[in-house]
Amino acid sequence: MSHLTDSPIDSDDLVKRVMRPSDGACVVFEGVVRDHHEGKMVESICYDAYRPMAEKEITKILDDIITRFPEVRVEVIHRLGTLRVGEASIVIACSAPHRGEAFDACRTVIDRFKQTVPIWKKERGPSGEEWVGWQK
Amino acid sequence: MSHLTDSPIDSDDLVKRVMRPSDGACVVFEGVVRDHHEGKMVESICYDAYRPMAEKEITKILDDIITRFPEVRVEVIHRLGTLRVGEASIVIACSAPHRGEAFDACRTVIDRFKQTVPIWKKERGPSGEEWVGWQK
Amino acid sequence: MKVRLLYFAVLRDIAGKGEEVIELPDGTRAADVWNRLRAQHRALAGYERPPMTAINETYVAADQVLRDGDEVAFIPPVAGG
Amino acid sequence: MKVRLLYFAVLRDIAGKGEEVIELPDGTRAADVWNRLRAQHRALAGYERPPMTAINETYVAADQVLRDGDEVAFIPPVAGG
Repeated sequence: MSHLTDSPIDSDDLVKRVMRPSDGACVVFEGVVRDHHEGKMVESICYDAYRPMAEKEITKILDDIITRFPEVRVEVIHRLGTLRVGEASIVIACSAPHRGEAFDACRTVIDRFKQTVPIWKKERGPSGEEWVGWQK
Repeated sequence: MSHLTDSPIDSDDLVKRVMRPSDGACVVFEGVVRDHHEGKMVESICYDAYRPMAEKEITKILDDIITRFPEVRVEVIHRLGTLRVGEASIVIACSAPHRGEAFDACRTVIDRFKQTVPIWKKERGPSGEEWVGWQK
Repeated sequence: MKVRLLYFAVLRDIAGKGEEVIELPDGTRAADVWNRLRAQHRALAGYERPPMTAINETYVAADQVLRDGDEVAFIPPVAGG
Repeated sequence: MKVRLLYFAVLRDIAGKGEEVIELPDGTRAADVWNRLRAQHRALAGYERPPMTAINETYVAADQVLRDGDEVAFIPPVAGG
């Protein structure tokens, strides 16, 4: 299944896909477009990706999670295209028999995601638009 | 608003209630009835509470969270009555501008909840029923 | 004096009721009420140390002296979440 | 040899296109392609160090030697999530 989508993310569906009868905990992380970044107002964000490579890098992260947290089940979806303030860009769901590993796994996924997955964002606001992270 | 309910919990609604336009992250914890506990099969769990005191203890936890994580907004709902495997007994939603404090706050809420809030559960399964935590 | 005693969870099952009003001599402490329950219910006889105790919906120490009209609840190990 | 060069995000804006096929001498390294881009686009002139580099959808070191048919992408700082 693809980890990238051009449509709004259904986080309930993601939760349903990870939960097994043996799971007592589910931790969900939602990354959401917020109205400011480094002091500037943000109205929308356009996400771009190197799609096939992003899929591969996400799969690597999830494979590592399963190795490190064998009791966890995890799913992640990242949305691409233009998103407005309040819309979710990423949803990660981690279920496990106990909550500790669900929290740890979920946080590990988002931390690693932000380091290696080839996805970029262009912020748009009253002061123009800018690719985040690119030092001019 | 009450933090206790006798009906299924709508976690989407909880997320909507905590999210502000300035929030870039939302962490949701769902505690779910699982099919086993300490080696025994579980079919359902009946939750009982000292309702007015539970409300007070939950409010104390949430007040402490706001003091400790001033940027976080948090909501929590615990369900009472009989729940089957796979149903959520508690949902906690924490939003914040950045993810670190949303994760930390969410975990702190559930850890403290399990220590002080006067709620009890009776597990029911093929081998009978038992109040969890009561050493006979 | 009179206090209202609430029973929850395993204690409700053991007492066979959810609450009762009991008459107590002045100066009675929460732990004294617990010992009275142990004397009444064989299932509690072995529990010398009272569980967490709440008076008027607030946790208190077991040696807290009760006052007329107090609402007393012994809190079995909590298991919410 | 020929390689396919992909442009993403800020690099797509700067290059004005999403991809192109370029002809390169044997032995060309990824970093050489980056220097070629710096020579072509004033906006990149100041960036001596290449960004993270991917060949055939896998991160590689900048001194990796390219082979005919490779798909090369320079990866500006990622900002997903």
